[in-house]
Amino acid sequence: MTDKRRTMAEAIAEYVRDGMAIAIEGFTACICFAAGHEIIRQRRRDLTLIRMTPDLIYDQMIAAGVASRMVFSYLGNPGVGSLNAIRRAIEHGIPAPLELEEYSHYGMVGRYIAGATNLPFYPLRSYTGSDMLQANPRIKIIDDPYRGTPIAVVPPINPDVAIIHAQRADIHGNTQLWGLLGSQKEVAFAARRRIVVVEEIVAESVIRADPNRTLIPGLIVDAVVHEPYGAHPSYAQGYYDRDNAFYLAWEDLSAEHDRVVAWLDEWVYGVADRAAYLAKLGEAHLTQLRPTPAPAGAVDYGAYR
Amino acid sequence: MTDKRRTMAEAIAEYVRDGMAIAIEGFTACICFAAGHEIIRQRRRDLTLIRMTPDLIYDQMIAAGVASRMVFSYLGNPGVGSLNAIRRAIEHGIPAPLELEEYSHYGMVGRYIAGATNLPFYPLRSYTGSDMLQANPRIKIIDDPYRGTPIAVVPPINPDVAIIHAQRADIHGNTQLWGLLGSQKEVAFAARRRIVVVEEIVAESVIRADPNRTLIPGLIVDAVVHEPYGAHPSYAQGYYDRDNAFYLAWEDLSAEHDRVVAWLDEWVYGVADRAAYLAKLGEAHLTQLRPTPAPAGAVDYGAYR
Amino acid sequence: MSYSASEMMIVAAARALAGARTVFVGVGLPNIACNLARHTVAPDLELIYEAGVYGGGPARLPLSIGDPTLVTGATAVVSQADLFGLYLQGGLVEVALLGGAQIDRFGNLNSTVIGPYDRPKVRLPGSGGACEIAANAQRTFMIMRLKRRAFVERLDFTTSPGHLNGGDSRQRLGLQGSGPALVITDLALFDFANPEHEMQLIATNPGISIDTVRAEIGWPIRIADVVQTTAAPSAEELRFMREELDPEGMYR
Amino acid sequence: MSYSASEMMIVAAARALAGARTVFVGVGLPNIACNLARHTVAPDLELIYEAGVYGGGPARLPLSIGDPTLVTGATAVVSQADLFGLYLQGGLVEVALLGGAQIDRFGNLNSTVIGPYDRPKVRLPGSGGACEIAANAQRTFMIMRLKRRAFVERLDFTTSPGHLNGGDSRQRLGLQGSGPALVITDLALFDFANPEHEMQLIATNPGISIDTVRAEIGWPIRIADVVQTTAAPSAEELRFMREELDPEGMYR
Repeated sequence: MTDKRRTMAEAIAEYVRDGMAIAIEGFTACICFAAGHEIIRQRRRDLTLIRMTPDLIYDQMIAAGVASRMVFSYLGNPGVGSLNAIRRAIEHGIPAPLELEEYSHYGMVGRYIAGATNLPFYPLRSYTGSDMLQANPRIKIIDDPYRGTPIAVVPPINPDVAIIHAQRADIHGNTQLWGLLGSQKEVAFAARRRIVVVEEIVAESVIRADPNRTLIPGLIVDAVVHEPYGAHPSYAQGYYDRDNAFYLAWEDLSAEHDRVVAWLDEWVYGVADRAAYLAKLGEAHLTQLRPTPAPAGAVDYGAYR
Repeated sequence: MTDKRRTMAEAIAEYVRDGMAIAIEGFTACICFAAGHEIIRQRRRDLTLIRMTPDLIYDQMIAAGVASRMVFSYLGNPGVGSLNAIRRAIEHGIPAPLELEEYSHYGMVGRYIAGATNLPFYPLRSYTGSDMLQANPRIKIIDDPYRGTPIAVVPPINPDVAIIHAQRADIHGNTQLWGLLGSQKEVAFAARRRIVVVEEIVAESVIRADPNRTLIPGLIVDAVVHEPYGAHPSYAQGYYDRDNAFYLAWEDLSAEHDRVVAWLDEWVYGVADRAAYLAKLGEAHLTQLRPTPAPAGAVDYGAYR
Repeated sequence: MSYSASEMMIVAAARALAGARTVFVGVGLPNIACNLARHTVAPDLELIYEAGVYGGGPARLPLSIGDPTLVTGATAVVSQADLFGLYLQGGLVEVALLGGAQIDRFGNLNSTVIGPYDRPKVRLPGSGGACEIAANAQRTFMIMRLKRRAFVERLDFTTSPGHLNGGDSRQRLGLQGSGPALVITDLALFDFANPEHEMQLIATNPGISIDTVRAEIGWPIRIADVVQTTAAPSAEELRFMREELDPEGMYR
Repeated sequence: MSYSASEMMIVAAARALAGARTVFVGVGLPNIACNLARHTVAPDLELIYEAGVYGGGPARLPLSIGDPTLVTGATAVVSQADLFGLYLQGGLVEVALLGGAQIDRFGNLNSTVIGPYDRPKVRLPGSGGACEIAANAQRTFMIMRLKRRAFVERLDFTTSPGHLNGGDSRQRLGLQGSGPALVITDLALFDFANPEHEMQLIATNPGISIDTVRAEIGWPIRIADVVQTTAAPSAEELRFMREELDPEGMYR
């Protein structure tokens, strides 16, 4: 099998093209800021950005002008407030207008599931009685063929590229994730191409020792990027904490477009890659984000010969 | 929270009643023979038996006369041959006629998913072009509301009781399973009552140390039965091997109804409970089914305070 | 002991969870309320977070709904497909705590836009899981500050269905949960226990008059036959909240 | 070196997997064929089992499709919902190996009943995953012994759709996989590479005449313009199969 390791710059250059639909998923955890920043640095344009929670990463990317469209379900800085840059795009067209396609969380999950399993639609008990049906005609109501009661359906989504952050993978892309799983598995299977970004590259034997933990098989992975702290200021369970101070500070840092531009100049355009970003953050900052150990304990699969 | 531990006899007496629809699931692995045998011993009648692969356990139960109906998707002794007792019921009404409701594997999985998630139907790409549609009118074809192409749907199933075998649970019923997962999670959530049967009862802290491994929350569990080797001649990954010799021998043991009756007399009616069955099997027999260790390795969730 | 309006609101929410087994919870005030309820009136209460956590026992006050402290030591951590499919839509959520920028007399919520959807004056976060939570939880409790701009005659946008147009209109649409049961505010409590399922004042916080409440509501609010006065927070409720749950006083 | 008809059939199946990346595999003959292919013509071949195993590398010959030796050391072990949904229906299975009690000229399979469905003469196992495997695998290969009672003019029951009535009838029903590509038997090989997608003889095993083949088929079998003779198993194919894969000779 092939060695799929690439640098982030190589992976983005090879797979992310102008005009594509891109999903950088991860629900609060394992949001790959390193990939988002590289997309900004490579000055991609006209992207459709897909995520349940756009979070700070899409706030930054949209302020940087990479996107013309967004598919999403929750537009907040969780626990803090708004996503100011995205609001400026929507309310005032700054830096450019942003077309929206809006769902609820479960609707987005359902779209990923339908995309991943090649279903023409996914049914869910939501949307009836909500104006979301009017706001998004792609959400439909059909009649249950058994009892005739109405049920909502959403169409499949198949991003051109999914970017998935996780704790570890082998060089073939067999990927294991623990803690919050979000919709990482579903979006990976739904996408046409997948870039996996991990805290650690491990031997294939480490993956095979616990096959139930494998969320994404190397079979569907196009590139494996080894990028420690690649999810900062988001987090990787067991590796580092969410940088809540940064999430709180972003409220202010993003209050005006010029300030976001200045931040991007310093922290994205101003650094060559993630290693430079981490050096700039400083070792002390990273150290204080390290949790103390909380081991999962042991299970035995048994050798059967 | 309550201590849900029961003996198998107590759990079956309390939750499994004549005329109910019962699912003892587990795909090759973790098939709870101990529960099936107790149902035979308690002489339940008129049950609907639900399982993807009826396997030897339903062959034995149907020969014992507990069932009038079966919902299933594969009627074989995998790798060996037929399920002779069930064939006798279907082909010759011995010991009694058996009504069938038949799906494919994914159709059964879809029914469990719909039942578990409270959906009125589950869509899947199967059945078109197959006579299974004629054999089972509950399988329907509807038009995809987006592109108009036909797609099969199956209705939800909600067994009255699901019986799930797993490696370990705490006394509240928080249950962890590894190795083959089958449809254990889906059927547990689909059922109205759930009996969990485990190789080991562990402290709640063992479960909480690896929350991604928890397949079934205690919230939905009605009884926890501690029954080591409760899946024999099926197996529990890491604990004991499948007793293939018994699966091979069953072909002969089940060749005539009288021989099955004799076997039931000796191994089911003739033993008071699972402990007596195991004593009869003998320690040496169980020892040779033990695998050598193959540990899963470690992951760290990190303590965040 | 003196207390803030926020503290009274948290305590009222915690008390409303008496005897509950599962609650679908957000961060901030609702998180503190649920943990207070576990300590007081609902010892068996399990917390469910839309991030995929069942039975979380956070070791610190989480800022976000996906904080790693919710994961470590939880009973189960599952995909969001399973969280929304098996737990929420499967009907296992007894109570969900919701909020919004606007609420109407039938407990319908707006968390999407102020102004028209296509040319919003203020773009709000949107649904997140709220639309399906409102549809599928067995009961929903709203926690919101009582303000005239929030309690409105007409929503700019219905994000999450409550009792819709009242009466049996929710049931007729086939929504499986029974809908809004309680509105907990910093000034008063409301329920929907009448045939029209219309919001009605059932209790005021200590020192708050019915007129004060009326003035903050954009329609003629229905008043229950008996309006009670909510008991002030107890010393233990305040102590546990201040010392254990929110030592930095973020939500005081 | 002498060899059995079963061994020839296994070797032919293994060779047909040249270059394949994923195969959906059953136990018995197909399992040995796939492991032989990994050793010879398809080193990157990953084995997918309907029990929920991706990338299994069994340490012994498994009796059942859910043997624990398939689990330990596998790349991924997933729920059957994910196996059928993400892997199979998701289109990731390149080749699936199928069998049945009856096959017709368009590669449709019966594994359900001999006789009428409601009053069967012989009740067979039924679909298992075969119906959706036949619908969704990119290509299917059938492995069956060539016998007149199995290669029939008309199936008693269509369990798994092949090319249905031939021509574009499969495509018109919207089945995503391209259907039967190869039938591997103990006497000969067949494909469907003609506009009607009708089974046609393309190769006979060493020492087998076309007439011998014809005699075992319940319809006038189409014969390709050129009928080749399959090369006998090589010494290495036989050695690996006998020494590594089936040392007890269960499938010889």
